[in-house]
Amino acid sequence: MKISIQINEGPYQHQASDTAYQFAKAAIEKGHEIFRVFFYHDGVNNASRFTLPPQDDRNIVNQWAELGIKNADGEPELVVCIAAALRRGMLDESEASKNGIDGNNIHPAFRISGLGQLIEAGIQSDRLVVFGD
Amino acid sequence: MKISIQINEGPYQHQASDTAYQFAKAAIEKGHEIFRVFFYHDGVNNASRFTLPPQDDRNIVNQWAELGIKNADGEPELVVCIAAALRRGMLDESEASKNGIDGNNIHPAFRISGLGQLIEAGIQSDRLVVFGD
Amino acid sequence: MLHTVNKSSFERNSLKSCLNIIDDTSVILLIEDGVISAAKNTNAPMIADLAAQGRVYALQGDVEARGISSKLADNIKLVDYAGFVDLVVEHGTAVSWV
Amino acid sequence: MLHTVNKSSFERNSLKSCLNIIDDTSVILLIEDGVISAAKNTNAPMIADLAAQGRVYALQGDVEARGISSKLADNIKLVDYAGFVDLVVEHGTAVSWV
Amino acid sequence: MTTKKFMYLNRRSSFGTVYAIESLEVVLIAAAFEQDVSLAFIDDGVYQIVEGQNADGIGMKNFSKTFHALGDYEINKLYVSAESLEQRGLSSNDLMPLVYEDEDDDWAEKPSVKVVSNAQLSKIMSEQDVCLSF
Amino acid sequence: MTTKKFMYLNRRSSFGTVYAIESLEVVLIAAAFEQDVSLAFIDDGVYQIVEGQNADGIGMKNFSKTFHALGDYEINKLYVSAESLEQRGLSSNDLMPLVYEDEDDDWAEKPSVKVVSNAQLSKIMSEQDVCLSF
Repeated sequence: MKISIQINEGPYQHQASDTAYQFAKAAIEKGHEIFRVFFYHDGVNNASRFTLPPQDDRNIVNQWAELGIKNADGEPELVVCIAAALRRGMLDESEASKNGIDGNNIHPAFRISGLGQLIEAGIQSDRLVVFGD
Repeated sequence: MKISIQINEGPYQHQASDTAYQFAKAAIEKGHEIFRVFFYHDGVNNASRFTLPPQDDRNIVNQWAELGIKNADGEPELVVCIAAALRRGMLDESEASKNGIDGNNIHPAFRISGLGQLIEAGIQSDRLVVFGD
Repeated sequence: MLHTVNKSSFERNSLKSCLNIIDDTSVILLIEDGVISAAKNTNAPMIADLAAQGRVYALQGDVEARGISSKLADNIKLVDYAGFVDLVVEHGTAVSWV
Repeated sequence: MLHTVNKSSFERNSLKSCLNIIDDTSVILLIEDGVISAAKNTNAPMIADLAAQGRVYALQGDVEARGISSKLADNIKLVDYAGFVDLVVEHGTAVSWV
Repeated sequence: MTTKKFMYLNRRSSFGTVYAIESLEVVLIAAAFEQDVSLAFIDDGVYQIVEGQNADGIGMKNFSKTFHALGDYEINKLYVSAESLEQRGLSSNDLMPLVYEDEDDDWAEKPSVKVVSNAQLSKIMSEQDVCLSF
Repeated sequence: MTTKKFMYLNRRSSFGTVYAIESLEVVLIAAAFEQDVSLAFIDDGVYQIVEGQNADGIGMKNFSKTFHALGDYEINKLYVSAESLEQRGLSSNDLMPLVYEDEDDDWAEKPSVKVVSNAQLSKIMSEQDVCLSF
């Protein structure tokens, strides 16, 4: 089955991203396709390549990156909502340079895009599961 | 009076930072001293200089920065918990270079420090008020 | 003491928990979604006695933002942010039921 | 449908809201702090009937993390993450009471 | 394009968290996809469409007027839980008068908001293909 | 240095949010400041010190054992709401056997956890100078 996921919360503060990751991993192991993971609200903070958790703790961003969720064209399907991201200081190279910010922090396994990608995930997938606070 | 503030949540997702800001502003206007604002948990995300809210919305990071809360030595007293910050990808120049990350995102009106600064704020201040989810 | 409650008593248990612990001299300030508990509704009895004693405050900006200015329960005292600061100064230790 | 509830019924109203709306054929999966409602406690009656019908699941990892494995209420079915995926596949539209 | 039934589940008030405004942003985008869209307001979510919200005093953006735009995008199924309203001492008179023009009825102006029982909401929810929770 | 009475108010369980572990991190740091430290466990906060937590299945770090270190830092006032325990079908036997060595009593090992009524908690709370909520 094609399954998509919406994540409303950032890493560490709430269990939402952890649960969603375990769910996604289990779905892939069972042979399902994760069509898209859409990071919305504080969920956009899961895409930060700056995170440095303690050595003895999980690295939530890397866990997501290592799942390697991509589409047929090889594009990442870990999608970060652009409006929510800009509001919270999550920038890719293009948004940073467009806005004159001298840095960017989106992990390359994620991509920034619009809210339409969430609706599209709902249309294209057999199931959409929301994780939040 | 000397008043300190602890903020447990990031900008935009919860009202905590907005309320804390309005409270701090009112306290200063009434002649009180804001001894320190300690940003803990997701509160560390209030310190991102990358945030780009929509034109018609408030810029929470800049609002805090403009309050200009500093100590007698001119150091910022908007203090970001280092452990919580690293976990969530909030880095200053020093932490970034120490950890081999090619960028940093802490606004210069804030500084990173340890949890002892929260305890110290509790000791040194007449009041400590917590804002959270 | 000053107890602040920032969530609706319909959504969370924080007001109830605060009321379980609050002593006879402390006051409550409802802020953010906590002001929903200041409206005339089925949860209003929770704070009616305290309010009658003049010990329940609500943040005016939050009340107006939620469109409940005309529906406040009896004896709720409205304060602005400056009034919030005064409550913190006057009532000693502040306890946040976040 | 599959309804997921991720918060304790002592802290929030989400389980109660879910129970107000759930239809006769849907099932509930308790996850994260939602599993607290799967323990034998004063809130257990809320889901006792549904559980007796075999319609209440709880995520095993979350149950173990909260130290309540030996205190589960009757008729709660434990699933792992693979079981969570199966529930999503089998029960159609998923509704999260976040 | 496939047409699916999307429900947007709103259970929180307007300003305490960002969910209300960011939910509305999704709904506005959703309009472009020509799907069947319903909004459900349950629990404190009913406060999102209460008339007379004024955010001046808290320094936040008042987005509640944006709900009036939904009718223009043919989003006209806003279901409000009667039980949630009642618990909160509210009635349909306290809600914003949101309307749409019905193209099947000579563009007559009709109310978008329907106050329904939890039992009715249950039935409406069970007909959905996708439920987005905020 | 001034000595003040600090209370750490814990109302959430261990893993659903980060508050529990990050609260414990503050408490450990606080030990170095030689203040009077109390911890209150109310509502679902009581689950933080329940015996037998096992986080292997959720991929998170199990920090509950760290509570055993508190005694070594002379943090030995852990107040647990009796009403909160009872509502949750728990008793003091379900809690971790946290202890400290009492230097005023020939280093005798004593329990750090005290189950108290809400009325007693109210009194303890009213004696505090600072209350940090998590």
